[in-house]
Amino acid sequence: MADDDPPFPTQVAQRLAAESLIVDVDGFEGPLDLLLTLSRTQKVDLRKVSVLALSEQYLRFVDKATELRIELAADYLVMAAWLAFLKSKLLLPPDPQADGPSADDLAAHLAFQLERLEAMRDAAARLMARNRLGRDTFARGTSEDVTKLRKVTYSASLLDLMQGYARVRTRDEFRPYAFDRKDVFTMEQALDQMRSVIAFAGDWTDLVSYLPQGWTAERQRRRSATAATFAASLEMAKQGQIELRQSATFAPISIRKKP
Amino acid sequence: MSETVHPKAREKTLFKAPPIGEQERMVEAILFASAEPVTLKDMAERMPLGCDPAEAVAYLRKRYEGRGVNVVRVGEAFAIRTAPDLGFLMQKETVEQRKLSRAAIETLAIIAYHQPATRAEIEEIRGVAVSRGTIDLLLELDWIRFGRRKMTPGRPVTFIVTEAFLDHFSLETARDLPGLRDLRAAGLLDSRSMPGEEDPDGEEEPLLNDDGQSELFKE
Amino acid sequence: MSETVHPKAREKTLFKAPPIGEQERMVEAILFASAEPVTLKDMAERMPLGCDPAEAVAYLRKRYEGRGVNVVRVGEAFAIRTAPDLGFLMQKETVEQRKLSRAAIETLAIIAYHQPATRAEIEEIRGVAVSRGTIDLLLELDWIRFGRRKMTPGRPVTFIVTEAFLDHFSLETARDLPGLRDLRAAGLLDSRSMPGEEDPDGEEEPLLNDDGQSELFKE
Repeated sequence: MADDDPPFPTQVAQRLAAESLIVDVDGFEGPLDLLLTLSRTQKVDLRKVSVLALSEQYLRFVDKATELRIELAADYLVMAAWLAFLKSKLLLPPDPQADGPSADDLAAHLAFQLERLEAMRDAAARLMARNRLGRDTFARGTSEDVTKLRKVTYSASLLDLMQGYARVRTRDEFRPYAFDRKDVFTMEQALDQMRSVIAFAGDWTDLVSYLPQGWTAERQRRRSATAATFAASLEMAKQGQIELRQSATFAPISIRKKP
Repeated sequence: MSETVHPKAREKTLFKAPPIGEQERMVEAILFASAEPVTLKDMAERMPLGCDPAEAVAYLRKRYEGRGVNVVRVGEAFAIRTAPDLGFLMQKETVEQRKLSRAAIETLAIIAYHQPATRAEIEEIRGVAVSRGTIDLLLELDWIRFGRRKMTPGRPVTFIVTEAFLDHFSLETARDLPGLRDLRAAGLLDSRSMPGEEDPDGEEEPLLNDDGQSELFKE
Repeated sequence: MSETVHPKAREKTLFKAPPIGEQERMVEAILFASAEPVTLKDMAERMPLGCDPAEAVAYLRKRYEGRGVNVVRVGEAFAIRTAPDLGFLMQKETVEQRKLSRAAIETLAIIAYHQPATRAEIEEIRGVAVSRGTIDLLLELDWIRFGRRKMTPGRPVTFIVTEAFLDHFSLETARDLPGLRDLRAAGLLDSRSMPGEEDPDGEEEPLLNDDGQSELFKE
């Protein structure tokens, strides 16, 4: 479809972008987007982008923002910290003893991320430029509904009828067994309860303190709540959300949020 | 395919009207996409200057002769419509065999065994309210009908079973409905009756005999 | 005209299927009557027994090549749509295109190209959290829907694009997405995560590549 953009807006856009970088953090869809914009100033193929230079640009940007007392969202700061780390790694000679990914691997991955984001952005633009239904192509204006003639025939046999009758005549005697759950605290409840408070528990806390209110006085309720809370804590530990600790058999169990 | 027009033909419209083949395409698209029949005037307004929609429509009409859809004239306007002989394609008939719901079966059974039965009586026996839909369905199936009003306060309507009911269940009269004792004797009321549900049947032997059986079915 | 079939032909359906020319007319009528794409299965259900809608559609498609309306394929279904070069005639019918946010457009593209895609994968690619509203909007437009849950811890839900998406963007299948092949060849559709870090969905590489993506993008 028609491309409304002027032929080569890049230079102007770049200059505007460079200026707006300083003031307009809101214009970016996150740190990766900002990095992508910064990388454009290097005017190179994204595959050859200098991650080191890019890191410096980003860190400068963050500094400037701080100077101007622009509040940066947390993820921009996280990225800054990571880039600072990457920059130092890139500048130092590789440490053969260090385990974990090398600085080059990390840099290569960042370049890949930028390239991938840009590719998706191009793909999105191409998608939106396609012939679109309701704008370029059109569906039938008067669709005829298919009239659905649904004939339902019901079947019932004499046996159904007699059994039905017998059923209602004998129903009074029958009371289905129902488990009385008044004093049962379920694991699901315990999970909900713990998930809502675990975020505030930074340090080791006795599991007992997680028992819900109103479930600690009566013995039966307390037992049910304890069992459910313990089971829930195991589940959360399995999911990697918390850590469990017990110093000796039958000693109090404490938990904390996984740091 | 010989009439296929070069798609770029319309770009010349500033200078002269597009070839008639192209105009035909335009009319085709307009008629297709419009919710209402379109007048020649409307078409002319939408098409490039110098077009002759009347002629284009005439060609298009010819092209669709004998096809699955036709160009038809509706008053002063034109529209594309399904060919009359293919109307059957616009209907989808499905026959669905459905099992009568448990509520309906029980209601029907109570009416059959207790007729004439009022709604209050049905509800008392079933222990739950009878929904309007259940009664309506049974009426619609023509398995029950209204009987005489009961001579009690409020003169409630009663329900009785119909000929069609007897017919469906191969019964001569409602009296032929087997009594509970017969059912039990035939082993129909033991606990294997309804798989998959809590089954009250057959457990409480003594209850089966008593009052439930109305006078109609005395042995 | 030559293929025009005697309208009573269908009455013989108990004995044999109508001639293919007649079947083509039927498919034509069915597709014209529907604003939504119609599957071959739906057509077969509505046509007389023994018909071969696939063949009939193939003929019909050919017949409408270059015309004002075309037969297009949409996923597993077919629809008639106005020719793209005639969109200018349709100002009246033009649907106001909702202005989508950049986040929504990118999220849509990521789902289309990476499907089935989890929220974590989308976030990994865009580098920011995906807001609930963005996903809701795309769901509401009926351009994406939930796919199968991923067999990774947490069993995250996945998103895939819908037939309405294909229809809207004139795509026959998700394989026809612009540039898909090049992106794949360049490795840009691989799910690669930061070295030494867990994958967005907490799984090791191999698992991400199997199930989902394969069936949609098999070549």
